[in-house]
Amino acid sequence: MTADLKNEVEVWLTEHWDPEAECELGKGEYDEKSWLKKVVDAGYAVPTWPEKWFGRGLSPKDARVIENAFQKHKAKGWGRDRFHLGAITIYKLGSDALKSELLYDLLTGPICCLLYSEPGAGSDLAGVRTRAVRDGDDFIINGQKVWTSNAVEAEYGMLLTRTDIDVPKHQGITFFIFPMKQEGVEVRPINQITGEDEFNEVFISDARVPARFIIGELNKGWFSFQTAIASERLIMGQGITSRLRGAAGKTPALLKLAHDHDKLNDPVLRQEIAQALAYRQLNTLNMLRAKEEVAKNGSSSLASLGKLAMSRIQHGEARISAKIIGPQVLINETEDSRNANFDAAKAYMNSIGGGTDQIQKNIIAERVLSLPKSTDVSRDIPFKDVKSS
Amino acid sequence: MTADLKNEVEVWLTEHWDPEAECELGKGEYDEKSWLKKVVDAGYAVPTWPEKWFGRGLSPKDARVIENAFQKHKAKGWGRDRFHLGAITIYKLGSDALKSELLYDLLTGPICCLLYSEPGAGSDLAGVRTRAVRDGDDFIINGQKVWTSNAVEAEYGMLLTRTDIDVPKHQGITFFIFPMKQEGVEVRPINQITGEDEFNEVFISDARVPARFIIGELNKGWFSFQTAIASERLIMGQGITSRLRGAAGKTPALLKLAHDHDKLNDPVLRQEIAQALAYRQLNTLNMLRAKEEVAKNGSSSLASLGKLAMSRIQHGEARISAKIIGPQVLINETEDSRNANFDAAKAYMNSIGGGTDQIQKNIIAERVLSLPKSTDVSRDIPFKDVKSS
Amino acid sequence: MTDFSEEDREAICDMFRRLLADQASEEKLREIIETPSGLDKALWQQMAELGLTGIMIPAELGGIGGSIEEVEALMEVAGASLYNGPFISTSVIAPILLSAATNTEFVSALLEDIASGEKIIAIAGCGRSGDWTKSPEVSAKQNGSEWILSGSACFVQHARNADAFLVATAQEGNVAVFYIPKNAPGLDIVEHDTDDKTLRLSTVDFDKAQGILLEGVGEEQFKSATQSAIVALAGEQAGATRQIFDLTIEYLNTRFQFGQPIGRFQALKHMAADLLIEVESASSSARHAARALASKAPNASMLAYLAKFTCADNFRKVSADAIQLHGGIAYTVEHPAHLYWRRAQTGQWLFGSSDRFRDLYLSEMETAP
Amino acid sequence: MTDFSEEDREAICDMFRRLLADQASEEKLREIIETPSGLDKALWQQMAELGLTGIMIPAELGGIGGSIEEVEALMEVAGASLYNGPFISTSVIAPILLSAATNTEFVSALLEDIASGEKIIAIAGCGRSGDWTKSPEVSAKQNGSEWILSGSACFVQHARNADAFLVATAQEGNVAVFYIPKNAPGLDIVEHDTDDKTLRLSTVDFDKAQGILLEGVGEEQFKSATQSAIVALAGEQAGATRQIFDLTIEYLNTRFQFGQPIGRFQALKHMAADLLIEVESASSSARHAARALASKAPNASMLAYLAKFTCADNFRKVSADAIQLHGGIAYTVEHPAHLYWRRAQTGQWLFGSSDRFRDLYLSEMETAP
Repeated sequence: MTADLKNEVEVWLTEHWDPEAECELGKGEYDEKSWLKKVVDAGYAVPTWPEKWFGRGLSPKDARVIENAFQKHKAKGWGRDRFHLGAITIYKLGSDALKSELLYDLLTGPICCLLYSEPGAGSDLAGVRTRAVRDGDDFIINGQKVWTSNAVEAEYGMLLTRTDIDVPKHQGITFFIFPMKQEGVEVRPINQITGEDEFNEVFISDARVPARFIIGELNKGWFSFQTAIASERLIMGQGITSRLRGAAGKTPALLKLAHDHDKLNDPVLRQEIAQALAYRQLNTLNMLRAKEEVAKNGSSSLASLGKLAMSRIQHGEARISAKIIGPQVLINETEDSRNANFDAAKAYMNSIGGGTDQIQKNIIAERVLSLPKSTDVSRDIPFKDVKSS
Repeated sequence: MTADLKNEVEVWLTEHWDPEAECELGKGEYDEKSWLKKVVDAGYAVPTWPEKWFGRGLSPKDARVIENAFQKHKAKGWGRDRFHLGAITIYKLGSDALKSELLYDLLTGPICCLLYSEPGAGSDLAGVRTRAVRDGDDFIINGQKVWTSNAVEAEYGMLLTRTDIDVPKHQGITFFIFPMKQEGVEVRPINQITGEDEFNEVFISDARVPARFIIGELNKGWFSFQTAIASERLIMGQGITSRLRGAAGKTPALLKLAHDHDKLNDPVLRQEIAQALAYRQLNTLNMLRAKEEVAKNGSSSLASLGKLAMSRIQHGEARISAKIIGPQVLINETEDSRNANFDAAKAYMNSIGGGTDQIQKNIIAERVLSLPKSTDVSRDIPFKDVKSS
Repeated sequence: MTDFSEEDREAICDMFRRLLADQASEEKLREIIETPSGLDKALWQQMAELGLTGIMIPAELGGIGGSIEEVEALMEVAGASLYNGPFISTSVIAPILLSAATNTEFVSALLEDIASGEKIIAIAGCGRSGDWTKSPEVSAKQNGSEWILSGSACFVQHARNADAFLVATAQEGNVAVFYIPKNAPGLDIVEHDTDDKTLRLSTVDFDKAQGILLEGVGEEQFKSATQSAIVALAGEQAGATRQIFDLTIEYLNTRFQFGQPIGRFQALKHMAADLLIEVESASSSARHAARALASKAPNASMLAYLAKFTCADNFRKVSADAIQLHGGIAYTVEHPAHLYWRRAQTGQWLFGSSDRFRDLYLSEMETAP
Repeated sequence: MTDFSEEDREAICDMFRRLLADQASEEKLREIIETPSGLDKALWQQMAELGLTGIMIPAELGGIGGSIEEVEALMEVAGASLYNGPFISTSVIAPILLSAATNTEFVSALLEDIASGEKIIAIAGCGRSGDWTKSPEVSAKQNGSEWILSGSACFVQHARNADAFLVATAQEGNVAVFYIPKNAPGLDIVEHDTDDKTLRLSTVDFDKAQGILLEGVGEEQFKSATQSAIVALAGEQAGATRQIFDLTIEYLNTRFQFGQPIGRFQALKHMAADLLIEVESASSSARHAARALASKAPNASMLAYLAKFTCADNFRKVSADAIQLHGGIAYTVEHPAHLYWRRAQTGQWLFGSSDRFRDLYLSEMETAP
């Protein structure tokens, strides 16, 4: 079976894809929509899903055969059952009608953006204030979202809204798949301290979303949302692992930097460099153990340590990189300096973004160590009575 | 006035005290009671108090003249208005009748012990469970106290008890001056990880204390207790300052150790030693600023940082001492090793005793930085309903 | 020791504080750093009018005759606003070096120009190491009555806005200091693209440029000026540390999550309490060092070195944690936290690294009487 | 690579765990450390009967033919109970050195005696530095067919209870290893007063004592044995770290203050979460190092060094914080926390310091292919 499949995909890719130009064979340039349709139609985009929903009903292991072939051919569009958050959520939680209406569109379009955080709802996502008010077959949306990546390109957004303020906060939330390309949706990039602007603010004024685009049920959006972020965490975790610098066989960046700047004879720096390298390698080893545990038992509490550990690693490496470079790090005229300064700022992306270190520690203490849950004073009172700044 | 006083004390001390033998002139050995009576009778023990209560009604500045003379002559018994917790508390909070009955006794006897902490009431002192039940003119006491120093020698203890369990915890506490030398009081030393046993457990079974020995009022002991511990914190703060090693003109202990073990050429250790010395010196400088602020404004929030800072200093110095000594530190056959191992254990005395670092941080955040108070779920419910382990 | 009373000192600090509040808001700073010069010259002139540029210059030369204690206090005010003018170079280091020189007439005129705000002086004090306690990399050769300078000085602050430089040189192990106007032939300024946009750094190259010797100014005088400079910088960092800390505490009190101010969460409280020790330690070290320098106390060098690495490290720590405590909002360029944090990175290296000064501090301890 | 299946390995660990639960309770440990020998010889015999003393000895010599992976797993169990027997010396280092020797008959008999529990072997592996990666301070001189040993070995564990020693010696830069019975003339044991009462350390002096050369055992074999030893110790520390951590978490759940379990206080939760990373990192480093050594992976040395300083440092950190998290109760001798904490201090130095192995780890990284 595996060999047959491998052969089939190889043949298909050879017939359809140009690995040199990284586009459809003969086309000369890459047209995302056109190519994704081909991949989805062939059943290669979401192979673990049933045929009814554009898949092949394969096991995850067999699905990897397809992914590996795609990666070998440098072809795009694989693994959307693992990485396309919007599609996965609709697949898992949408009605058949909703799936019929949206799934193909989602799978063949750009990825969905995430309309979760708000200026007043960061760590406390259940505190969202963006209102959704029923109006005939639609809901009318008003509010502001923040830290949304890909908001400009996205055709849909996964939107967390408040639909009832008279009940406790978790009970008045509704989760939508929200059309982004409409009047009343304004996207403004956020200037980040790294010099990047990958994130946006999204201002929503009297925008509309059909009631049938609710994911899950009215006022029960928090539970649908949990499913969505579980997938997100999985993706982030994988992202972290693949971002690891200094994987097998490669000289770790910090070691190379120290070598290039002739600092490997400095005994004080040696200790700091060694410890920084150790923290990174220890996290790799922890994540390897996590992988083995998942393979054996289906889950691993170790996986939840990776993001927190990465904060110490990234902030530490940036700090030591600066020490290695010396005062020249103040001047952004070499690649080493630019990298060190960028990395120092970027490290906050890990320690703040996607749940701050402090939130991660709460989660680890409560879910992994089973320490008693903290009291959330805003949990059981009507949302309209929750204090805010 | 100051010069007269100085002269007077000099003369008095020359007439009464033998600085060589450190006892009363001509006596040959030191008899505490006898000497303290002389000092109290002369008005030198508590010079800032009024004459009615064995003092001289002096300003703190003039009182220092007496203290300095005593210290110069190596004479004991000075500053009991600053250091004798029991006497100070009775002086501040006791009725005239109670003062008449006890003050002289307290001032001329050994210091009072503190019967505050219990096995179940450490950080949460207001959670005391030792019961005091009225019986005629007396109260009958049952319970267990812990971390009591000087419990063996003490003639009196400052005792925190529970007198009402139907009201919230702070409202059912009564504070007593409690006679230790009676049946029903059993003192057992605690073996500490330093090898010392300066602290004790005190088991109290059907012991008695006269109702007139209440400090403050029945069920309002928490407020009297606050006055007592304010004095205690002051004493501890002064203690910390005077315990500072490496005061002006002396080589800091860590530096001497590094020199003796020929480690001042090790660049890695140099950084660690320098930083450790810096932490200690910075705390000294902070406390000097605190002193200046107190002199100027009567108070200083800086003073409250000293104890917390000392934890990092002491734990750090112990760790670095071990690094300086090397593997020989494992063997308790040199004074350096014994000191390093003792100091490593003793550092917990600061970071746990007298309010853990964690409690200190709460206090600093709430009282100095005015961050919002944490919710104490046991604060407003009847004591009998408070959950315990 | 200074002749200023504590009240006098507080008064000039208040004056400076009001000036900065008025003229050097965060918004203004963000504008200024986008200009080619990166300097608000009008503000410098206003400081001169208030006597601040001549803080260390005697009254008879137009200054107000303060000491490093006044400087340190003013720098705390400056640091709180991330003030970015050439104060340490022009009004601290230059007057100390010039006052030590024996070619009195020449230096008096210069000091008057500094006090009046007419001249901005930049200091070329180190080579590629960035370390002012190591030998400079500019050399001076005597040619008849002329002195000819060659070599490069690195990490020179305010070079573009300077009217002249004081240049530390080394020959045969001896340090000498020269005055050289900016337009002198053979002097070339290379401005750099700094990560911290509030401070400009340049390399200044000397190719047989002619300088005027500050007579009688040698290694000892240069060391003394460096010590005042690092204490001034320490004061600036202590002030900046306190300001970003205060902003953070304010945010903890006003930002609500989970229906309460986040400052009620114990983990954040404990971070804040730990940081307060660093904030106060920075202030204490800078102030005590200034006092010791002003009174020529025997432990003045030790305290100056302690202040240098303490304030640099604590500013870095506090400003870094401030971003974390703010969360996402401080990840945006519009929020001021990263301005403090970047200034703190710069401060890690100016005059020399923390590791270097930690080592020197220990050396001072070793040889303490 | 080991022939043991994961289930086999878990089974012997379970067996050992049950034995220790039965025979090596904390109470028992406190009794044993008060005895002159400090060793529970009956327990050692029981371990022998279960095959554990011969864990690395082939079946044909009475052992069970495991690898360092089994050793590491067993040491995690040992560490949890602060087991204090001569397992690393007798059952890890000795078999590795002896198996490498070419005087087969002599060593086979010895290995049989180890497997059967008849002989306890202590290892004299270092001089005053305590560092097994540095040259030993015992020298050996050949005198006809005899080898004569002189010098001192320091920080020797289990010397008093040993029947014989393996002694690392250096001559002309070369390491050789000798067998020498405890009662050999010229061998003198000086027992020391250790701060950690669970482990005894001795200095062993050799004054022209006669030893038997392990033929073919040189620097490389000694280095290899040392690497297995540090990984075994790392396993012990990882197990101990997890145990004291688990005890602490349990306490946080059961100790009430302010009407709630103290584990609900966020600051303590965050300390616990941070420590969990250290606990898991210790386990991961010890296990991966064991696996790499067992399979002779090219990065085995690097991983062994990583495990050495990680487990030593994390055990210290976790056991130190455990005392703080317990509060006053752990300041008493009766509470077990300080036993873990003192063992952690000892582990900082056995075989060499963390700083030393951090440096070696970096050296391995530098030369990695």
